[in-house]
Amino acid sequence: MGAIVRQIGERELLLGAACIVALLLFSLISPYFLTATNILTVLRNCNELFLIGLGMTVVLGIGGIDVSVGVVMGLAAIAVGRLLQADAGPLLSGLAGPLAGGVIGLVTASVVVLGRIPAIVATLGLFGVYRAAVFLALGGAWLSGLPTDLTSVLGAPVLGIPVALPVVAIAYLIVFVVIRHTPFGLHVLATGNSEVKARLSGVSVRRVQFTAYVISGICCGLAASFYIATYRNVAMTIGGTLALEAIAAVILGGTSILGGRMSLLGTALGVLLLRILQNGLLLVGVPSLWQPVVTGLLLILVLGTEAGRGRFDAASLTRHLRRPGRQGAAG
Amino acid sequence: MTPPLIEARQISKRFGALTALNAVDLTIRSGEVLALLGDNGAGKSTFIKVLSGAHPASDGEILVDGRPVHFASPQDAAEAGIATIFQELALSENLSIAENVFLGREMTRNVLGVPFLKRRAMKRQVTGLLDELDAHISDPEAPVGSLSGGQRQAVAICRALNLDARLVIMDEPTAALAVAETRKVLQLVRRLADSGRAVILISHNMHDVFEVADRIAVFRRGRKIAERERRATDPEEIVSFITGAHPDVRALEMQS
Amino acid sequence: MSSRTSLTLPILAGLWILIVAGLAILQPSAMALSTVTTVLQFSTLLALVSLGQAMVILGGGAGIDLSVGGTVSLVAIIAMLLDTAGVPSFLLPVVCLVAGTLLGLVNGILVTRLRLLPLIATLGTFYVYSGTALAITGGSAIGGAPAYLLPWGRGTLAGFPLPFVTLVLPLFVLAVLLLRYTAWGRWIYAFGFNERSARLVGIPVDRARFIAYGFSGLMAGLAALVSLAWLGSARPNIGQNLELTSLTAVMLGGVAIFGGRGGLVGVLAAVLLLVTLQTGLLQLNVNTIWQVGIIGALLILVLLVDNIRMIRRTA
Amino acid sequence: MLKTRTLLLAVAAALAASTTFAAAQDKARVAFVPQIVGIPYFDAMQQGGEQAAKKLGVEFVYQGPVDTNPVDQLQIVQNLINQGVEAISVSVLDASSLAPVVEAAKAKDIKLFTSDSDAPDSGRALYVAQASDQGLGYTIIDEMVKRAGEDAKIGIVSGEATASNLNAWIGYMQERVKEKYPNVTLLDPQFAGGSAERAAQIAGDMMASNPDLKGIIAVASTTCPGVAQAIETAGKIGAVVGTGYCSPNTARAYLKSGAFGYSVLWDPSELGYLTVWAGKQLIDGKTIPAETTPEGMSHPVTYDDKTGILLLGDPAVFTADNVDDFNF
Repeated sequence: MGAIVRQIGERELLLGAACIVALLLFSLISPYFLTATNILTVLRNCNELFLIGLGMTVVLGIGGIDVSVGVVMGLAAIAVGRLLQADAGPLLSGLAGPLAGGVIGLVTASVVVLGRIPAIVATLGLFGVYRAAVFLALGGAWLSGLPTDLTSVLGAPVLGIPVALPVVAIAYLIVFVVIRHTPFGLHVLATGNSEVKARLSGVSVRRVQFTAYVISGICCGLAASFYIATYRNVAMTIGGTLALEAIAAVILGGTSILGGRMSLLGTALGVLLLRILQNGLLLVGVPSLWQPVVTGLLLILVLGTEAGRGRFDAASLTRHLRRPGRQGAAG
Repeated sequence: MTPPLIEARQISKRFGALTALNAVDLTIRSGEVLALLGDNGAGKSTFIKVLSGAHPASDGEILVDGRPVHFASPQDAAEAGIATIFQELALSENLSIAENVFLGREMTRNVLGVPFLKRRAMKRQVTGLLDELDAHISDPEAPVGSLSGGQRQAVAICRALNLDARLVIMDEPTAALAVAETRKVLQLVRRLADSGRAVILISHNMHDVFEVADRIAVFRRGRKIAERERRATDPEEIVSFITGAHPDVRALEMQS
Repeated sequence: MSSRTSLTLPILAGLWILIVAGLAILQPSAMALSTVTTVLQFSTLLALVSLGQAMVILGGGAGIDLSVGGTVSLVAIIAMLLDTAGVPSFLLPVVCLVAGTLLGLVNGILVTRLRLLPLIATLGTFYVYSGTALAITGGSAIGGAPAYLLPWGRGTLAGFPLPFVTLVLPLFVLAVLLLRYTAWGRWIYAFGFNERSARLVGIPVDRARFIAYGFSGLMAGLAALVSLAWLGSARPNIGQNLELTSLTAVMLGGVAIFGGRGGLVGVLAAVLLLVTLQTGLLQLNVNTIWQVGIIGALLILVLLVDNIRMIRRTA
Repeated sequence: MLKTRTLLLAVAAALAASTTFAAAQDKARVAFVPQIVGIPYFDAMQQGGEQAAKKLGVEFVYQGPVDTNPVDQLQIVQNLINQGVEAISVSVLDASSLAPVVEAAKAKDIKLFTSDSDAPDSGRALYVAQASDQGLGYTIIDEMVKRAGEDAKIGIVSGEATASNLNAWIGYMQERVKEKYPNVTLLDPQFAGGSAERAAQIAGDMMASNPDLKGIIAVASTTCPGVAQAIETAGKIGAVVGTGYCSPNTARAYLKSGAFGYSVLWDPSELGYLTVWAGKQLIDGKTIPAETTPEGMSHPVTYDDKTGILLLGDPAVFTADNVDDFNF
């Protein structure tokens, strides 16, 4: 893995430096930026996007993509909210999130992997289907003013930090260990590099892909528990734009959208940088409407720095994207 | 006499209306290098894909040590001791040498049900294999993407050795290599056979074939049309088989 | 390629007939010329944008244009800002075309010169374009589109909306001819399908792809012009969701996401199918959320059918 | 292949059949098109509309877009016109978006009017207003100043930047502050789209950048939960007064927790009721008197013939004390 570490090391340094520069700049302009409360606010705002980003990193790692993740989080959030309303207690409700997410992940995985539909098209279709499901599950009304059980558990301070932060850190560690220290991680990278080669090497490509989408579902579900704890509300439009934001953050972090190269630390830094910029710009008085523009420019600038290094070879890419079913027949 | 290591009987493979392989018989013994020759589309690649479990045969059977086997996947073939080094090498450029050598059958240690990679042990073993092959690769952690073509062949051979393969199938191992690298790879091939393994070599390069092979089989239009001991033939005869100019081939093709 | 197209069209046509028949039975009053007008009217923006999207995707290299919706919004805003700033209003159509093309060419530069992946490059410009349109207007619409545009934008010819008759139809016909009978069109298929060999035979892949992104921008600019002429004002979120809807239409229309396969007739058919479906459900007063779900399911189903056919043929 | 295609067609047919709603159209129909479906506010309007329809003997049609997208809304209105629905009311997303359909409606002699959110110059028949925009903007500021003081710093979190009714209210808030409370600082409005998450994020950032912030106004009902939640999480209950235009049911938990000091709204189901009633008057060709109590309503409403505004009444202010008296 030496080379990959070296490659993403560069990007991580870049992002880390960008975070620090942003921190310095904003704290120069606004005296309120480098305060404990504000830093905590920024960190807390990272939670959902980061958890979804973790799963998205793995999905992009296998060379897939999932544009339905935000709505998956929404569906899981409904499950969590309904359980809270039914007085199921914080533990059960909280765990219902990842569980529901995992189940939805199974559905996504089945459609994408078993249906052999290109991931971007399949998840675009599922995005619509899940949205309709959110609407049906909500029945036209919001879940609003949900009980604070989960909020008080995840928000309880330990040494001045809300419990939520260590929980997110543990989720990160689990995914990190699985990716970095188990065969599955290698299989993800091999699959993302080339399905055909991975299969020839004896990797059960389908199973790896399937697992990746389920992991992503579980991550979305965990994000749902955090979402409910933080916002105690589910509206019909929940998560509609989260997927694109997550993809942007993960790509910023140095994970290749073509698969085979991923950085979990980069994802963390990408999310952090986005949130720092959003928070900082508001603090220095830039209207929130400009935030998407900054996100977009950041994406183009950071990835543009790789211009000319031949990262993107369109020819091999086209080959790479073709479905395995057809490739087999050609030999 | 012991049965041959591998015996393929009447293997056919059809893709829809296209017959890629037509009733091919072939045997391979331990310790020998068998070269498969033939024009593009002659069926060599299809044949080794059948042999390595990548494609199921439409007809015919494969015997290992005299016993019929059925390969549903490359893993099945690997378990029977058949390792294939494909033309595209099947190496993941984004993984290290050690990771590639062990890909799909990593060494792990179970902790609480989680299979942790034994990176150090894998690295040690790969270092040993690379030394054994005299491959001149110092760092098993180097990404395969940074290696030369010959070095990649060495990694692929390492992988085959690591599988305890008794038959190593190599598809055009020297196709894209410089002269010096080609020599190196041919030496590796010879060393494999000398260590008691069987090697099937697909090549277009007559010079390479005559340098390293013990036996030569020629494919044409999905059939095996000739088989010769290297000592009993010469490049001109083989070329005439390949191009179809040889009288035997003409006679055969008149019939059908 | 041809087999795929020929299968897509019957499926789309079959579904379309089914929807129309269902509507005729359930809501006979919907069988009126005004319904046709409505369907075509609301197809116009989507059809134009989908045409550009289809060209980009056909050109392969993982081509995709997520910025189309943002481009439509931003072009409409730019055009009206210039108009109110005193640029002669007869130039407004020209401004739309030029602005759209330029925004599209920015994508082209990012993809062909900076070698950014199209998905990433256009995701970036999607944020930038749609965000800028909202931010510079503070979200409010800019009214007062030149009066001479309105008769065209809202007029009909024998029940057919003028923008559809004068823009969508000719452009699709032209584009189909272009793809079928010109070298440029064959190139698109060639490098969309197999870029390496296309480069080897000397097709200027990068230049053609650059032009394809410019074309997509041009189509978005035209869509912006239509929206101005139709609504009489520029709205900073007029293009909202067009990126995903156009993608849906293009996929549904039988264009392979990897490029090089599919045709434009299918795309137009898919656009008409989608809008007819929406219209039908609206006429039956079915909750709009079902549209979202049904269209999503339809997309998956049509691709599944295609896959089943593929698997059967190769088995 | 034939089999799969048949299957596909069958599925589609089943879908089409399962959504049958064709009914005999002997009754006059009044339609209401909200800005977005699936939110409690418009849900309540729908319920009120249905009650009115039952009471007044008309048929009620409720159709709205899934996203706050003016073109989708336009498409819905156009289709209602094509259906020949006799009276159509719209909660306008964008004031000029009605222009293309107004003529089409006139040509078919369909009464097109607005409700909840207006398009004043579009040629609509009338506007059913929950309260005057001015009243809403002024009330929320007056109530805020009562609680946060005459020198308070107040932030605004709105929803879609393109929603014309929300922008009108914000305009009146700014006007009120300028004219009456010179020492109050009203921050520029920030926009969260329709997402509670973004609203919370923005409100949190706003409090961090303005530690002296005394109040936050959630303008769109979609942003209420987010703003309230941000105040709770920041531990600013008591220090920052939250408020917004949201229904008692949405605001209840936050009013009780103290994150919201009050909430300003009217009864949206009454507004829905009045909308259908107005539609019926238009269909029947009746003139609406300057002050009248519509059948089935408990209080009078006023109508200004000059501006065409039918006013439901004054906005209500909900607090922790009275919120349990309401259920909408």
